Amino acid sequence: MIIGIPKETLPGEARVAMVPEVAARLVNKGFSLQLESGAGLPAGYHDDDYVAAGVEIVDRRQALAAELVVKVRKPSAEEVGGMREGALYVGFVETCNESDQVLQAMFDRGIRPLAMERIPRISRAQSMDALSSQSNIAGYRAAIEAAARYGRFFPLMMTSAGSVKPARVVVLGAGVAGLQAIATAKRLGAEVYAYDIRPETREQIESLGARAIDLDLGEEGSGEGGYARELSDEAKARQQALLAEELARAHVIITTALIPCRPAPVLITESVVKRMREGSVIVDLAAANGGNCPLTEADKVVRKHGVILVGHTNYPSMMAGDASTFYANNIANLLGIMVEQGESGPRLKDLSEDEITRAALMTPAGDSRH
Amino acid sequence: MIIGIPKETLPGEARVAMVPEVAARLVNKGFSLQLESGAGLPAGYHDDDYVAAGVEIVDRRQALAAELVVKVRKPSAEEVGGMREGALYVGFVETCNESDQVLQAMFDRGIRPLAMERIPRISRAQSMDALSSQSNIAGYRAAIEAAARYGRFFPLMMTSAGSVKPARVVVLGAGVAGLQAIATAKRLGAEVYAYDIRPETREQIESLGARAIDLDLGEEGSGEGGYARELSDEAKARQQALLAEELARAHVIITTALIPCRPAPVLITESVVKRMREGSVIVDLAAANGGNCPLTEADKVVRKHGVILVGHTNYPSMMAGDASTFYANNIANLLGIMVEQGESGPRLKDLSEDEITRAALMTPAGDSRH
Amino acid sequence: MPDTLVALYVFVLACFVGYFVIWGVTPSLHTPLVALTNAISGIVIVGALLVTGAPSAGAAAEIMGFFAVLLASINVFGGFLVTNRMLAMFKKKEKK
Amino acid sequence: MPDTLVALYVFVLACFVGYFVIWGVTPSLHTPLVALTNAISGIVIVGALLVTGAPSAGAAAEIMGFFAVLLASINVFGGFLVTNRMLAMFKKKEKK
Amino acid sequence: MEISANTQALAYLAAAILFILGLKGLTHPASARRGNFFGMIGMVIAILATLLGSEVQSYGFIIAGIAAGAVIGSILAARVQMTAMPQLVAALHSFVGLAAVLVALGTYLNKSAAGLLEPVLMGELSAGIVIGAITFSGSVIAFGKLQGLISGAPMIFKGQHLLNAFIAVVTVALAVWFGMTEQLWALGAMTVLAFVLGFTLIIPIGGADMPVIISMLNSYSGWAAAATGFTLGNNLLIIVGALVGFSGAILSYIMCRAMNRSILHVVFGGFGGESEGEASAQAVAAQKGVKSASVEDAIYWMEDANKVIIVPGYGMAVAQAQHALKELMELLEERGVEVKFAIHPVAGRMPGHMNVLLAEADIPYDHVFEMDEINPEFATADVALVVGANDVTNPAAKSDPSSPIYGMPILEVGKARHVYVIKRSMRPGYSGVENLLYYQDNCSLIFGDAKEVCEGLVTALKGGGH
Amino acid sequence: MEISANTQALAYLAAAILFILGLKGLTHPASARRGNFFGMIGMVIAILATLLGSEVQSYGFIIAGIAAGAVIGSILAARVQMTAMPQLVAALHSFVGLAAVLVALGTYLNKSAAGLLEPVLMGELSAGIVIGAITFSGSVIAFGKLQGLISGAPMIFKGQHLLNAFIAVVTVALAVWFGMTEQLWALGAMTVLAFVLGFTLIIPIGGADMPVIISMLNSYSGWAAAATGFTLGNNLLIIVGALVGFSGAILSYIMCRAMNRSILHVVFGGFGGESEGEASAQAVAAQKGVKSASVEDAIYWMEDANKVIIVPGYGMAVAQAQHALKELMELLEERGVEVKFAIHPVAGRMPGHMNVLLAEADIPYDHVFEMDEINPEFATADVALVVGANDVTNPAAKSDPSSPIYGMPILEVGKARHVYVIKRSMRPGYSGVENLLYYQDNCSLIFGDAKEVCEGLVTALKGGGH
Ligand SMILES: NC(=O)c1ccc[n+]([C@@H]2O[C@H](COP(=O)([O-])OP(=O)(O)OC[C@H]3O[C@@H](n4cnc5c(N)ncnc54)[C@H](OP(=O)(O)O)[C@@H]3O)[C@@H](O)[C@H]2O)c1
Ligand SMILES: NC(=O)c1ccc[n+]([C@@H]2O[C@H](COP(=O)([O-])OP(=O)(O)OC[C@H]3O[C@@H](n4cnc5c(N)ncnc54)[C@H](OP(=O)(O)O)[C@@H]3O)[C@@H](O)[C@H]2O)c1
Ligand SMILES: NC(=O)c1ccc[n+]([C@@H]2O[C@H](COP(=O)([O-])OP(=O)(O)OC[C@H]3O[C@@H](n4cnc5c(N)ncnc54)[C@H](O)[C@@H]3O)[C@@H](O)[C@H]2O)c1
Ligand SMILES: NC(=O)c1ccc[n+]([C@@H]2O[C@H](COP(=O)([O-])OP(=O)(O)OC[C@H]3O[C@@H](n4cnc5c(N)ncnc54)[C@H](O)[C@@H]3O)[C@@H](O)[C@H]2O)c1
Repeated sequence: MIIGIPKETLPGEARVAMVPEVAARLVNKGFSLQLESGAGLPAGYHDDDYVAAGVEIVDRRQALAAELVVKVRKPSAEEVGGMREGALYVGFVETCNESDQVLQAMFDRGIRPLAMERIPRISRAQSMDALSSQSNIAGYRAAIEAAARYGRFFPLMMTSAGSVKPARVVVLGAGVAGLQAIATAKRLGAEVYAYDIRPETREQIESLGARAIDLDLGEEGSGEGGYARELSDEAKARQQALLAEELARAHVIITTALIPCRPAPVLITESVVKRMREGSVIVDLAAANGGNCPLTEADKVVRKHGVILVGHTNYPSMMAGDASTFYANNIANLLGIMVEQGESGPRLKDLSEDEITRAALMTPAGDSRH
Repeated sequence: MIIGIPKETLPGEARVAMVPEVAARLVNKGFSLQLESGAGLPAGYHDDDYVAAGVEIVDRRQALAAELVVKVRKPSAEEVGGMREGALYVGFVETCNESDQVLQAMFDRGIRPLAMERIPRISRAQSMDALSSQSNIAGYRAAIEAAARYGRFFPLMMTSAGSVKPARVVVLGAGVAGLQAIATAKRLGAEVYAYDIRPETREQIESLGARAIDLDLGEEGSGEGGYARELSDEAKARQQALLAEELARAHVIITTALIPCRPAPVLITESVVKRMREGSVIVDLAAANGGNCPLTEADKVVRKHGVILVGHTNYPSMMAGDASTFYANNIANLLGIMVEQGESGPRLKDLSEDEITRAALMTPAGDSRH
Repeated sequence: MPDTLVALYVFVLACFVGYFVIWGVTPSLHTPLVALTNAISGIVIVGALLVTGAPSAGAAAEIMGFFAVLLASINVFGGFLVTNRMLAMFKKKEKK
Repeated sequence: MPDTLVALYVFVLACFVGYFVIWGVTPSLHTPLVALTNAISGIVIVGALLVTGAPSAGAAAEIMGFFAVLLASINVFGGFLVTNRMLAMFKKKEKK
Repeated sequence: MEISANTQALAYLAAAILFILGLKGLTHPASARRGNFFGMIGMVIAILATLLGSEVQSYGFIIAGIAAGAVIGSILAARVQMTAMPQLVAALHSFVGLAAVLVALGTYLNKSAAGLLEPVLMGELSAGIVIGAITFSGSVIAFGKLQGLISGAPMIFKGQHLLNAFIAVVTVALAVWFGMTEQLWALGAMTVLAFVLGFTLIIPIGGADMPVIISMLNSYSGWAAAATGFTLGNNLLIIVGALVGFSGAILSYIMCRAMNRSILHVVFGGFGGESEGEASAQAVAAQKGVKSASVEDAIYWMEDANKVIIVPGYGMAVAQAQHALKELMELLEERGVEVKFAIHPVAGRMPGHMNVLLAEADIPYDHVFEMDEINPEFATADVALVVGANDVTNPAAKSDPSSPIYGMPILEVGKARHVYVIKRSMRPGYSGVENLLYYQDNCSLIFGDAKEVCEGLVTALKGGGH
Repeated sequence: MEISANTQALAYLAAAILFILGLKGLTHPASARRGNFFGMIGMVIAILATLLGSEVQSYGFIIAGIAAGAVIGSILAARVQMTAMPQLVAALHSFVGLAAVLVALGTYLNKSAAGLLEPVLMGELSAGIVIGAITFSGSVIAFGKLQGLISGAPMIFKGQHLLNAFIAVVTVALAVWFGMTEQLWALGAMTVLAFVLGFTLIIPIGGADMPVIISMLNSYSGWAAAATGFTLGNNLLIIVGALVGFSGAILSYIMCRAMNRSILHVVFGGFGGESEGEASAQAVAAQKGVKSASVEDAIYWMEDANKVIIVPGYGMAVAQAQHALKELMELLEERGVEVKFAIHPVAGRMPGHMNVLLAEADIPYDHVFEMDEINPEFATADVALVVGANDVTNPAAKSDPSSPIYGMPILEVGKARHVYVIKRSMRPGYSGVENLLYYQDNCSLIFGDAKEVCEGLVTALKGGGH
């Protein structure tokens, strides 16, 4: 089976869907890999390294024309056009909208998209869960970004030239990214507080040595599949008000509160930003979905009311080396359950048999979620 | 006594020599402070805050014309021109050359410069030692910078999407900045190695949980006053060769090896840089003095042979808030031993009486050091 | 002192010794301790010997004594050997 | 058993008791322990009483006995009271 | 050769000292075998001194008895399987009890033949008989339960305590009557009743509680020996009896404390059937057939192990036990134990959760291994110490296709020689699935907060006799 | 009222039990006072039982003696300053020793008057006299040294061991001679020589080693009592003597071990003067007049303190003791102790050195205080625990203008009620200046690696009797 790995075309995207180390494993299992020349460069992987791993370096056209195309980001219309009819696409599809044009184009050409973001959150699928693996990176990176943007120390420091208080870091949303951000800020010596709407996160926050912020919202925030659910308007308002006090005292806020396929909840209002100390930093991981702070501008770092708002939307790309490795591992693990060994190498199984591939496979008829 | 605080004019300099909190203490002691309007802004301190602390906001001319002018960076010729004859200047003088033009201009006008970098390294003077206080910040910041530039994780991470090895960070020079860089990188979870020419640093490196690299150079590196001394050419070559192995395996190198008023020793040769892994980072704190790596370019971040070389020369300015506080504290502590209470407020003492001020005061006849 | 009083003295002191010595036993050896004390409690064999071997012992006493000796000596032999086996099994890696 | 043998039994057992009980004393109480054992060793007063009060005691023995009683009783009273003072001083803050 | 009474007394003293030293030897594993050896020598001295003394004149029965006993005892000891040890101990106890009864009766016969009966002696005799008889029949029941001859389930009946109390009162009354009247029937009735009492005391107790009972019977057998000593005016028997008596009593107390039970219930029997408000973790475990262990058990195997693999999980994070684990690691390494940490990719609640915490505690990276690296090593590990991890060690992931975690690779801790799992309760982990590991033979659970238990391990490792 | 010998024996037994329980009470501070009380009751019972027994017939001297003793003893106990306690104890020991000698002599007189002398008795008598006499004169010397009447310096002379051995041999020879011949002069000479031996044994020993000696003499006084017991055939004396004898011996052993010295040197005297290869830290400290302390001493004051301030320095970093300190903090807080960390701005070797490490160990920020905040609090702290800090606590910075650190603000740890400093040696810190703090009365040094000592503190805090 031939797997094509085209170069990512989205501006600023430095990841690549396959790294030499993982490629070598797949080649060993009998897959043929065709990588677009230079696809790995932004992530620090040279064509030579791939060749050494047994990957064939091809041009863009050929890479797209494989039986199975793996990518990181949503394919462009052009890319879909370049794919062969009936091919399999594995990667993020990045749409909540089943009438999405690109998706329709795929369906029209009989291309079956396996959406990485639809991998169910069951134990067995953890090693294929690219959302988690990339969120993890985003969380780490967000904390580093915050430390780099913040014009003061994160840790407490008592020196002969005076003492500085530790930075007060508040992390909103304690999912995968949030927990990693907590851990990283904690490591740097900040005083870390965290808040999540799901009550079970309290113990998890404390298991990282940070303090959990408790708010009484009057309703539960746990949704299905490990995701949070959207709150009622009343509860939203309550949350904003109660959080305001905590946030105004923060020096660094890292927000990760996302609800899949919904605009990000507003957790930091402008009035809170105004009350924050000059030079404070807000890293908004939800920037792509409108931001947990309405002042955030996607893909920009702006300074408003003296507060630095970081709106990067692609943190994993900032750590493209490790992010690509994680992603490639996820893909390889997914491939592991998609194929069986035939006489002439691996052969695709019926994708509707396994609950994981069944869930990830998008079909024109629309799918069950939402 | 009137103290003038002009705004820093050097491009990129965000610090200010006085912060509101410290100013309030000085005002309490009877000093009159005159700050150039907006001087604190880049560091995040508003004129209002100063006013609240009892500081008078003045224009540039007036700030420069005070009896005592405190600054961070070396004064420009224009600034010297604006100072009153016989005034006292307190701040970095940033010259190793007694025939420096600006210095001469000061001497010509009878302005007495107290050079902050000449504060002796004795216990009593530690609270006035701005070199240390700013180095400390540089060390912390260098590690953060390295983490932000490095396209991978610092910590070891074992996840369901694969494991990443911890970054191998080597710190060269374990002075104030080096130790803080070690501590910060260690906190982030990197595997930290450090090397210094002074043997007593070994224990200090280990006291931070890092590992010391031992090289047998055949000569001692401890100089006087806590500073290192320059090595013989032979020993330098030996050092480079022995270090090369360690450095080539490093993913991040932070170099802080400085010898006052000498070009920075070359510790990382181009051939070592070539051998380093794609995407590795070198943060060269000695960039201003030519760099511990000859490829470093001062004030720039460049990528050579796949390695990112960070040549910032003003790390404290990146943390102008805390850096200014430390500096202002150093200044205030120095003022503390320079004045005595007279009837009409504080009065200058004979600066040659105290060993600290005697050492810091630069005189036209040339001074004893070097 | 009359013998009974002496016995009382000895008993009281032995109780203290027992109390202290047993509290000192490291918990991981509690199982062998049961086995060892079991073996030691075979000391009733001394009583059995005295009964059986007494010059005045009648046939009934001798028979009883015989069984007592038998039982006690099973206990003594079995107990010590089992303790030994246990401790041998509990002997772990050779110390370097 | 002859008295000396009884004494030996008692002595040996008492030695074990002493050994164990003293090892159990918490180190922070070692100083009071010295004081307390000092007081207890005033038990020679019993010997002194027996010597002094013996019907057969001659004048010399009585005088000696008197001094022995005196010294031992200083020890007894001084020892216990001092121990008490020490322990009282060592009594620290009231537990909440 | 015959020895004087004084020499015999000295020999007895020496034997007593050896017994004490023998028990003291058990303060530390290193000296334990020497302790056993001391015990043997003591016994040899005691027997020789008795045989050589003037009281023993005829040797026929004695030699026959000893010889037969030696053969039977040795065979029993050599043949018994380690798992059948509790039964053997119970059986041996019963022998001591019966021997004590026989000795007392024999003494009675001898003394009454010599006309030396007197009230104190008869009191002592009665005590010996009663305690011995209870020990005997109680041990027989315990043996039966352990061996499976009698149902191990607790057998409780109404009025059981009343019945026991009644029998006990009557027995004592008979003893007093016998002391006053020297009537043989009273002696006989008392003996029989004491046997019955042993039976009614132990029969209600469930098999799970047998260890406490064994140790309690051990204590009884000691007191029986002491009583015999009083009867015979033999100080050695008194001393040894007291030692054994205290040993059993203290052990029972310790066991009860560990199981949060009142010692009184044991002494008066039938405590096994009483329901206790909230079932303790141990109780739930016992009910499920899962072994619980103490800190000391784990230390016992860890301190001299060649290799210990520590498996941290979410529970370690919740308890923040990483610092204690670091110390444990250092202490074990000081003793030459190789210590490794095994990290499952999804241990904890976020990727790299364990790494962050182990790094915080400054556990060197070269001690930390990922699943694929470490899995082959479990088979060579003496101990796998699972600290608050659950799902990631659950063999159901491999063996049970219906399990929600089926298909997840796991850390194969079950392959280690001994597995100790630290957790607070029998509650499942994140996935809500019961962990089949806990039912393995080589696995025991140490219940408690991970940090507290780990600190306990550290303290235990540091401790140990003087 | 007169009691029978049996009743008396029972009373003695009760007294012995009370003494044992009394000592056992000291296993825990909570039961210590009760222990002392048991001891008192035991003594009262013993005395009453003796007085009421048939042996005591005349009461005049006895009542006078007891009354006078009671008055003197009570006054002494009430008046003595706590700092003079060692002297008092030494004095009291000498009384016991002398009393034992007098009792033995008196017994000799009584028995010889009654014609009851026999070799075993005379042997026992001689033992009582010799041990008593050594105890007496040794204690007198110890008292003199402690009180400053005799120079506290070790007085060593050539051939001292030879002389001691010679005196000892002659004493024993005289005792044997006396036992064989009943000659009074031998008894007298033996007594005198024993007094001399006590003198020559103790006089060479320096004042710093007196605590060991006191405890050794305590042991001697116990053996003297036991010997008296043998003489009088009094089991109570034997039991108590053995208890006291072991107490002193074990304490001496513990002290020697803590100071890394051989117990043999103590028993044979003069060890204080022997130079030992490299002088231990304790020895150097003692020479300089600096007190060294044990982990237990520090724990004693810390465990029930209201406030403990911990002062970390570079040594904590070198030893990486931060994790152990965290645990110590937690344990103390569990006991209701307020724990604060005091950070000097230049502690360590880089700015914020301590902060990094304390944060690593997860010590909450609100427990960490900078110098200016915490300095006023030392006066209200029960214990300041200085962990590997030196220069930053040196009062010379304030008081000695010639010192290179003069003018540096310091942490005013000296104001705490008790100061314990953990370091490895008497070497100075970074600045090379001797620390005057160590010479303060309330300051003691605990020598050792900071991590090991802190772990020791943790273990000690967790420990404590059953
Ligand atoms: N790593 C990730 O990214 C991630 C994210 C989400 C979910 N998960 C899931 O989380 C699970 C991780 O497995 P795991 O083995 O680490 O954890 P686990 O299966 O959740 O088990 C943790 C165990 O620790 C015990 N525990 C909790 N607090 C404790 C304390 N204070 N002291 C002692 N024990 C304590 C609990 O038992 P008691 O209550 O009886 O004490 C529990 O059984 C997997 O099922 C994984 O799929 C992982
Ligand atoms: N903070 C800074 O930026 C900086 C920079 C340079 C210099 N300094 C200077 O460093 C000094 C700092 O004061 P400090 O009190 O923290 O340190 P210090 O005065 O240097 O004293 C440290 C003490 O720790 C003990 N020690 C070392 N290793 C130990 C171990 N493993 N276990 C137990 N004790 C150990 C040493 O005594 P033993 O050898 O007897 O054990 C030593 O006396 C000041 O003089 C300061 O001026 C500070
Ligand atoms: N297989 C598995 O077991 C598996 C795999 C991955 C993730 N998970 C779990 O799923 C959960 C969610 O993970 P995620 O990081 O992908 O979630 P996410 O990125 O969808 O959301 C981030 C976090 O924001 C929180 N949030 C949403 N709205 C909020 C609001 N209004 N205020 C505050 N917080 C709000 C959510 O609760 C969540 O914790 C985590 O608990 C994770 O452990 C489980
Ligand atoms: N008052 C005080 O006690 C006081 C105050 C400040 C600093 N100090 C001490 O002074 C020392 C130097 O401090 P600094 O940071 O200002 O020094 P620095 O900035 O001058 O030099 C940085 C480090 O580089 C090292 N170095 C120089 N040449 C090297 C080479 N060829 N190879 C490797 N390493 C080389 C030096 O030894 C030094 O450790 C430190 O030990 C510091 O603790 C003492």
